Formats: sequence, structure tokens, C-alpha cells
Amino acid sequence: MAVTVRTATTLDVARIRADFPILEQRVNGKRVVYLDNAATSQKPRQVLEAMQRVFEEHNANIHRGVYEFSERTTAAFEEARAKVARFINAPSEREVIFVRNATEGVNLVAYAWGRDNIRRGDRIVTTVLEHHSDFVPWQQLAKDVGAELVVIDVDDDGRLRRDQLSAELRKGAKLLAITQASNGLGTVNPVREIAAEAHAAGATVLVDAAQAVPHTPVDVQDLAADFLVFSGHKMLAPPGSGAVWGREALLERMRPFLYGGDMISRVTVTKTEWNELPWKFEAGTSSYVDAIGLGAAIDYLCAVGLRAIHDHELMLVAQLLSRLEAIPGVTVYGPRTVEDRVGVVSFNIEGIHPHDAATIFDREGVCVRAGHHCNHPLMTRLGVPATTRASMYLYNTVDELDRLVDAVHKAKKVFGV
Amino acid sequence: MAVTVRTATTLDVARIRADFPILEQRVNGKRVVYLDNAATSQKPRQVLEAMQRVFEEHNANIHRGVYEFSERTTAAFEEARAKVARFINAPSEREVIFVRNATEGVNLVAYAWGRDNIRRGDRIVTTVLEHHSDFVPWQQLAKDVGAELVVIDVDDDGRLRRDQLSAELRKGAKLLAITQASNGLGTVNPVREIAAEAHAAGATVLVDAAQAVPHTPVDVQDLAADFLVFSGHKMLAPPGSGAVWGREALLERMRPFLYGGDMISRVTVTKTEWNELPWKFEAGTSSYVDAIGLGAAIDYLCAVGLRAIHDHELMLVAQLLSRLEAIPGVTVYGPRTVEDRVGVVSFNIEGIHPHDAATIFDREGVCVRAGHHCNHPLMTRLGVPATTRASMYLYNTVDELDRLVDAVHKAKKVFGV
Amino acid sequence: MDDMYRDYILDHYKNPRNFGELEGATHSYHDSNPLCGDELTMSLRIGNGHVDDVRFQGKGCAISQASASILTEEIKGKTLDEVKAIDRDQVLANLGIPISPARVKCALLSLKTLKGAAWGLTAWPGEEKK
Amino acid sequence: MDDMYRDYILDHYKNPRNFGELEGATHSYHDSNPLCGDELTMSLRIGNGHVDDVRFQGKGCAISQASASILTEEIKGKTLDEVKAIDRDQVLANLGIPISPARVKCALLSLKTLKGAAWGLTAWPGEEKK
Ligand SMILES: Cc1ncc(COP(=O)(O)O)c(C=O)c1O
Ligand SMILES: Cc1ncc(COP(=O)(O)O)c(C=O)c1O
Repeated sequence: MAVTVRTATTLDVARIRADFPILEQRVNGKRVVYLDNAATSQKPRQVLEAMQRVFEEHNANIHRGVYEFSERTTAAFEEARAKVARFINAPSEREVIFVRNATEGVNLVAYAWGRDNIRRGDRIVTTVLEHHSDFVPWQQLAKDVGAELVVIDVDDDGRLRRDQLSAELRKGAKLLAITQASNGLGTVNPVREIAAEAHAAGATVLVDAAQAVPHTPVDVQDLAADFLVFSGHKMLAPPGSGAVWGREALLERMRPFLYGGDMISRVTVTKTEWNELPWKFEAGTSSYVDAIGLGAAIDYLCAVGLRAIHDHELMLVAQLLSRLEAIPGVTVYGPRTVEDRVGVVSFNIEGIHPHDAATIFDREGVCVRAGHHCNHPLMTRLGVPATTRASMYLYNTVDELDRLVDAVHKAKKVFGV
Repeated sequence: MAVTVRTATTLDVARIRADFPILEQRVNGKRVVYLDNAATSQKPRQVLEAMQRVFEEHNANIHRGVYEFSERTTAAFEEARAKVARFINAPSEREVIFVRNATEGVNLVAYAWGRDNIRRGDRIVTTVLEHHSDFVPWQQLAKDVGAELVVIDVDDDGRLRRDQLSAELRKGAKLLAITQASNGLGTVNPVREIAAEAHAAGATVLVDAAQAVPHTPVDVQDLAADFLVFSGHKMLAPPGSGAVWGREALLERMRPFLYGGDMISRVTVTKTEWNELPWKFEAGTSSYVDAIGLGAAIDYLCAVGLRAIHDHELMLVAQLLSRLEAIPGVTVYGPRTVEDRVGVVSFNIEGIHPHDAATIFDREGVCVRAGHHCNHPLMTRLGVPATTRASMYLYNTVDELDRLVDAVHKAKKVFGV
Repeated sequence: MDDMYRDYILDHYKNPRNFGELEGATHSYHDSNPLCGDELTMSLRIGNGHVDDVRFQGKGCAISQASASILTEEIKGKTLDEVKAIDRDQVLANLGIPISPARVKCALLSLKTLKGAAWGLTAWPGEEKK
Repeated sequence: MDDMYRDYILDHYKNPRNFGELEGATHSYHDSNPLCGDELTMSLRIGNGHVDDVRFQGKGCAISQASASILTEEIKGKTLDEVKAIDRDQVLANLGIPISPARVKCALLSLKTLKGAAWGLTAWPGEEKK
């Protein structure tokens, strides 16, 4: 990547902001500064309108009705799947399964692939950077079947210990479950190289791309992993949308996960035949309007351009890092550079608990996240109970970072530190 | 029930229809007649606006943020849970788990309760009336653990064979999974009596209330079952919303289903402690906007009144049955009376395949469902590959039934039967 | 609507051509569309690379049955190579009416069954992957 | 904001009363709020149905620590019945500032720990079920 844009942006941020009505809201009389994008993003008009259109013009259950409303809704839903497939460069739409979120995606793989492929004594390798959603399912699977969970550490800059990873993979592994970008620190892992290494060691590779797909171009054929999961709500789409991508050969061999309507082709009292991919994994009425919203979000992101968004975020990170480092008592966690990272900055102010900081920021209209970010193992590794996290997206501006920095000063004043 | 209203309705249907913009749509130049409510319902303005308000005014991830947007969204989400709890008269909100749909609800119980409680040789009793979503999960569980699946038949009117059910329960059963109202025939099962009988036989009882909760008052304390599931999208809420109700004592003892963010209280590298009920079962970012939509849908249904809606539907059923029975060559499946049923009428026209009928109806702007209604075992029992199904809701009118009847005549004319 | 069920389709539906069992069939295949309950069996007598005779049996909607009837007329006497070249577009075009997406499976069951009979294929070219 | 962190709270946070170990403690309880990382230990010396002495130790946000400090002042010398009567509303009121919903758990950790120390309760009345 080696991005050079640092103080300039190629995005027309003013025009983008006009698409997000919520950014005009006031909190405590001050215009809101939304810097919790790693938790969830805001939604542009275009996405809300696409959803509204379904409800007002042709809503009907999908895949089932032999009438125009149902056919139009089905077409919109399957078109959303095609958009997801193109967005991540999946070889086939059959490999794209709609789920509620990244968490359900990991669980789908853990239940439908894991239970049949991970056996007593097998090794599952993962990292201390994982979100709980890509950690606890493997921890529990390991416990249930008697497998071993190996957790790779980070160095003091929050970068993955590649030496350790290589050593552990060499000992053999059935699965590597790894995040592409850390929601706690913003670190980006070189997943392409790592997947190749894991494959060479005979492991299947699942990539948690919840913090990558929204912020940087992701190409599943280039990454060459086996499974990849992400959530729509972090990329301008509504909560309730998300996807699992999996290699067709693996998906074909897997048992289903949820059983019920739509995922079967024939049921008798004694036996059931499954539907084709991807529907085999989509039981019951899908969140089809949320999925259509995800399709519209992808259109929006493509129109702006993922590379430009990524550059914009790195510019914001660079600006924020230099501002925070100038404030006495502020500690930044994770990489201090803008190489190989996404727009997440975790920090603490000495003498002020992150929750107190966030409460004071809120009074200033600045929304950040304070807590463990569903990342207990990482917090333990960093030796802190929690951090304050600012996370950026395409609509954020340098002015907003100044508002955050002012809020940091305000908190220090209140606490007299 | 023994409803007496047959030709009159207490609903102000004109006013209700004004809340549903989609009902003004035209299909092939004709005002749409939407009679596929058992598949999914349409949504009133009030629900769409409640969702829009979240996105435009205070959207943020729930349960996590120490700032006003997150607190407002969390409050709205948990208030939706309280509404669901009141709507079904749950003793506690802790017993209400948000899921995507009824299908996920049944699977949650099958994985989190079933895998630990159903053993080799145990008997699972269910019925031929079940939707695949309350059938296939049990069939697969039985297969996986070596349990026996017992499927209770219906009589020629489509009513459950209570004699057979009693006899099978007397032989012992670990679980009874039963639908409260059949989506294929409209039959309502006397679930309260049946649950008592099943409990006496030592069985745990799961009620699939997907076709009951939208259409008739449901009181989980009165039913006294152990689990009850339903989908929001069939009751004026968006797809993506739905709930499992379960007895607290059972839920407390159950292992979680999906693992990840939000459902845990503490994670170390070696072990995890679960969050309290109900969040123990809600991993990852919930479809919180869909859930808030479900809360608004419940407000709407309560303002209209569930009893009045039910009476209105039965009036429509009575009208439709008498009209259809007057047409030569039309066969109606299921009960020919309006007692103990919901607003679903399944029928066929001799010499015309249901899909051909539905295609012709669609040209007339009339949306019905043609197919097996995710109900293969029932179709096999009825000896037909598929039926044509009209299903009614609060906004349907007698005039619309006349449009359907006209379409039946049209189809007969086209096919010369 | 009159488009959709014009006389041509209804005629084939009500008076299916080449309907029944085929004595001396060399190839035969049964398939169904579980979503609709449409059922179809195609039986071929192939000799010397030609379809010498063909019959179908089945039940289901007008579209599926008429499509099968039309297809049998089309292939009788053709070489296997000619039969192999028949694709979904051609089958849909043969019906001469617009087929809505939800009914495409009905219309193509005949082709699926034919390919199954002739080559043991269960999908037609371009349809294996979406 | 000056509401939320007015001098009273910050004073208790920075100069916690009754902080430290309690020699001769008869009752002691540790609890934490895993979502925030707040930690608290309450130690009581109870004799004759009275809280003769109390100390707390812990770390965490200003709200949780100040709440604990204020609570220890409140209960010292009280009878166990008086202590039992303290409820969540009173603890929130003692802080003298509005506590936003997301911070209520921080404010009430002190009460939870106190009840755990005095009676082995891990929830306060009315809070077991929501
Ligand atoms: C009786 C019954 N159970 C379960 C379901 C499944 O509902 P969903 O697709 O919303 O999960 C349906 C929907 O058709 C139903 O009618
Ligand atoms: C890296 C990562 N993985 C997984 C998740 C879980 O996402 P969701 O809650 O949408 O399932 C998150 C969300 O915070 C994340 O940042």
C-alpha cells in the first residue's frame, strides 16, 4: 500500500456528508462527531431509500411466490448477492451466503464445517487480535471435541508475531482463524501471505474480514483463503446483513447449519434433500430487505471508491496520531505508523478511566467507544482493562478530529490531570 | 372462540389500509390484491418510520457505547423486547430472545437444548402439519443422536388426530414440537390442552406460533408450553425480526447457541463466562433496527386489537369458503368451518396446476401462493403436489376476495375447465 | 395473460405429443421439480447417433408439460450433436411466450430431463454455476 | 458535564475514604464489572448486628470508585437492617448527579459488592430479574 496522501484527501467529503442525515444531529447542543465506526457505521440516504422502496413498492417473501411482487423482491435480493460476489471478487454467487453478521458467519463455519472436520487432538490456530466472535466459537469447539486452541501473540506494537505463527503452523494445524484487520488496534495482518503459509501446513483458513471489507479492497481470489466473513452494518448497510464467502468445494461437502424452509429441496417423513448452494445455508425467511440494503451500500462504496476511502482513513489516522502524541499523558496502543492499518486509533489518558473519558467526550458531542471492544484477550495482553477507541470512515473530517482532541483536553481539565 | 361476526367487521379497514402505502400499487394495471400474508405481511408507515427514525436520529451499536446515540438505540431495542414480552405475556423480559425468524428460533432450541437433552432412543413427537422449519431440525437431531421421530397424522378435514397424539405421548416422549396454527391449512391446534397432556407424559413442549402470534392473542403463561417461536415479518414487522420465548429455568440451564461478541461477560484464553439472559443467546450485533420495527408493529397491532383482527379474518374466511365452494371444480383443503382456524384457505381448481392458477391470478393483480408451502409431509398426506393458498390479514376486504373469485373464473375460462 | 397461456401452450398441455412409454428405449431419465411437484420422464431410442424415437411421461403445470411436448417434437430424428446444442434459450424461445423468472424452472425441466437421458447431465450448459 | 463529574465525585475518586485493607474483617467480597474492568473488594467488621468498620479496595472509573467511597461513609456504624435497606435508588441519589444508563452498572458495583460481603447476595433487590 505505502500510501503517501497524508494531509489531503481525494474524497469530496462535504458531498458524502450530505448523504448522511444523521451527521446533522446535535448532542448536548453540539453537532455530533461520530467516531465509533468500527462498532457500526451510519447509513446514507441511498441505502435507506433502497430499503424503503422494497417496503412501499413490491414487498413479498422471496423464492416462493409465483407473482410479480415476489419475483421483483427475489430479483433484488439475488442481485444484492451478485453485488457482494463482485465486491469481494468471489468466483461464483453460489459461494456467497447471507447471514445476520460476521458472528453468525463464524458460527456457521464452526458448526457446519468445524464439527465434522476438527477432531480430538487437532490444533486450531488463532490470534490474540481476534474479536470474541472469531475466538469464542473456536475455543468452544476445541473444548467440545478435545482439540487444542493455539493463540498467537502480538509484539509490543500490536503486530502479529509472525515468527510464532510460523513455528506453530509448522507443528501442524487443522484450521487457522485470523482477523484481517484488528478492531482493537487497527493492525492489518498480511492475510494473503499468511494464508499461503497456513495452506502449506495443511490448514484450512478462515478470515474475519469484518474490519477489512468496509475499509479496503478485498479480493477473495487474491487472498486465497477458504472462508471469509463480514458484517454489512459496518459498511453503510443495515444491521441484519452480512455474508460468509466459502470455497464452493468446501461448501458443497458441508452439512447445513440451520434447518427449515427454503434450504431444502424435498422432505419426506424420514429424510430430507438439501437445496443447492447458496440456499442450502439460508434457512427460513432471510433478512432480505437488509440484504438489499447491503447491495445498495456496496453500490455507494463502489461509486466513492474503496481505495480513496482507505487513503482518506489513513490520512485521518496520521492526523490523529500526531495530535494525540502531542498531548502529555496520552498513550496510543498498537502501531504508531499508518502502514498496514485501518482507521482505528486506541488510546488512553493517564488518570482517566476510558469510560469517564467517553462520558466527557459525549457531553462534547463526540462519540467514541470505551471498553474492551469484545477483545478481552487483547486487553489482557496490553495490560489494560479497556481503551478509548476512535474509528474513522469516509464521512469523517480533520475538523472532527480537532473536536475529539478538544474533548481530550476538556477531560484532562475536569480530572485535573 | 366461537366467533359470531361473519359478514360484518369491527375494523375500520379503510383507515388501516391508508397506513399501508404498498396496497395502492398496481400490477398489470390493476390495484394489487395481496393475499399471501402467511408468507409475509406488508408493513404500515408507523413501522417504517420507527426504523427510519433510528437511522436518521440516533443510530449506533447497542449495549456497548457510553454515549447518547448508543444509549438511545439500546433503550429502543430493549423497549422492543419489553413490548414483545408484554404482547405474549411473558413473565420476564429475560425470557425473550431476539432471533432472525421462527426458523432460527427452532434451531436455537434444537442446538442449545436438544443436543444436550435428546439422547439415543428418546422419542420426539411432532405432526404432519408442521412447516419444514419445525420439522427438519427435529428430523436431523433425531438422526444425529439416534432418537425416534414420531409424526402425528391429521384426519381428512386436516385436524390433528388427537387420539393418535395421546396414544403416542402415553408411550413416552422427550419433546413435543407442534404448530399452533398450520400455514398450509389454517387449522388451529388446541395447544393449551395438548401442552398439558404432553407435560403429564414428561415431554418438553415447543410451540411454533409463527402463524398464531400475528393473528390471535397468544399468552405464553396460559399456554404453559416451554418454548414458543415466531417471526416478526409475518406480523407487520420487517424480515430479520423474530423471537424465541423460553422458560427462564430452561434457558438458564442451556448452553449458548451462537458464540461471539455481546453474549459473554468475560473471556480468557482458556475459558469464557456467559452473559446473563437473554443476551447469552444474542451473539454479535443484533438486527436491532428490525427488532425496533417489531416493537412498533406490536404497538400497531395492539392499537387495532388482536381479537378484532382475528374476527375480521374469520369473517373473510367464511366469505371466501362460501364463494369457493360455489365454484364447480374447486376443492378446498382443511377444515370447511371457521372454528379453530386462522385466515388461511388452501384450494385447487381441477385441471389447473396451482402454479398456472397463480400465474393467471397475478395477471389479474391477485397475489396468492402456489406450492407446497414448505410443508411437504402435509402435501403428501393430502395427496397433492401443491395447493393454491389465499391468506388474509387485517387490511384485506371482501371486495378483494371477489377479485380473487373473478380470477378463479378467469383461470377456468383460459384452461377451458 | 393470454400471452402466457396462448392456445399453442394449452394445446400441447392438453394434447401432449409423444406422450407415453417407449418400447425399446435405450436411454431414459426421470427428474422432478420438488418446488412445484412437476414430474417428468424422458425416454429415447438412440441408434447410430440419431434420436430415432422419443416419448415422455409426467404431470405438473402447463408450462412444464407443454415444454416437454414441444421438445420431443423438436428432437425426433435429430443427431445427438444437434440435440446437444439445444440450450435453455432455445427451449424458452420454443414456448413462444415470456416466462417469468419464477416459472423458468418449470419450462426447463424438459431440457434437464432430456440431457439426463442422453448424457447423464443433470444441469444444462451455463447453468451448472450461476 | 460539570454535573456528571462535579467536585464531590472527583474528590471521592481522588481521595477515597475508607480505602485499604481491613484488619479483623469478618466479611469480605470481591466483584467486578467485566464490561468496564472495574474491580471492587468490600471488607466489613460486623459485631452485634452493627457495621463496626468498613474498607474498600479497587480500581476502575471515577463513578465506581466514588460510589464505593461514598457508600462506605454511609454504612459505617449502621445496623445490618439499616444497611440492608439501602437500595439502588439511594446509591444513585447519593452520587448527586444524573447517571446515564450505560454507567449505572459502574455506580452500582459498590452496592453489589456490599451486599455480597454482608449477605452473600450477588444482586440487589429488584435487580435479580429485569
Ligand atoms: C407455521 C410456520 N412455522 C415456521 C415458519 C417459518 O418462518 P420463517 O421463514 O420466518 O422462519 C412459517 C413461515 O412460513 C410458518 O408458517
Ligand atoms: C474484527 C471483528 N470481527 C467480528 C466482529 C463481529 O461483528 P458483528 O457484531 O457484526 O457480528 C467485529 C465487530 O465488532 C469485528 O470488529
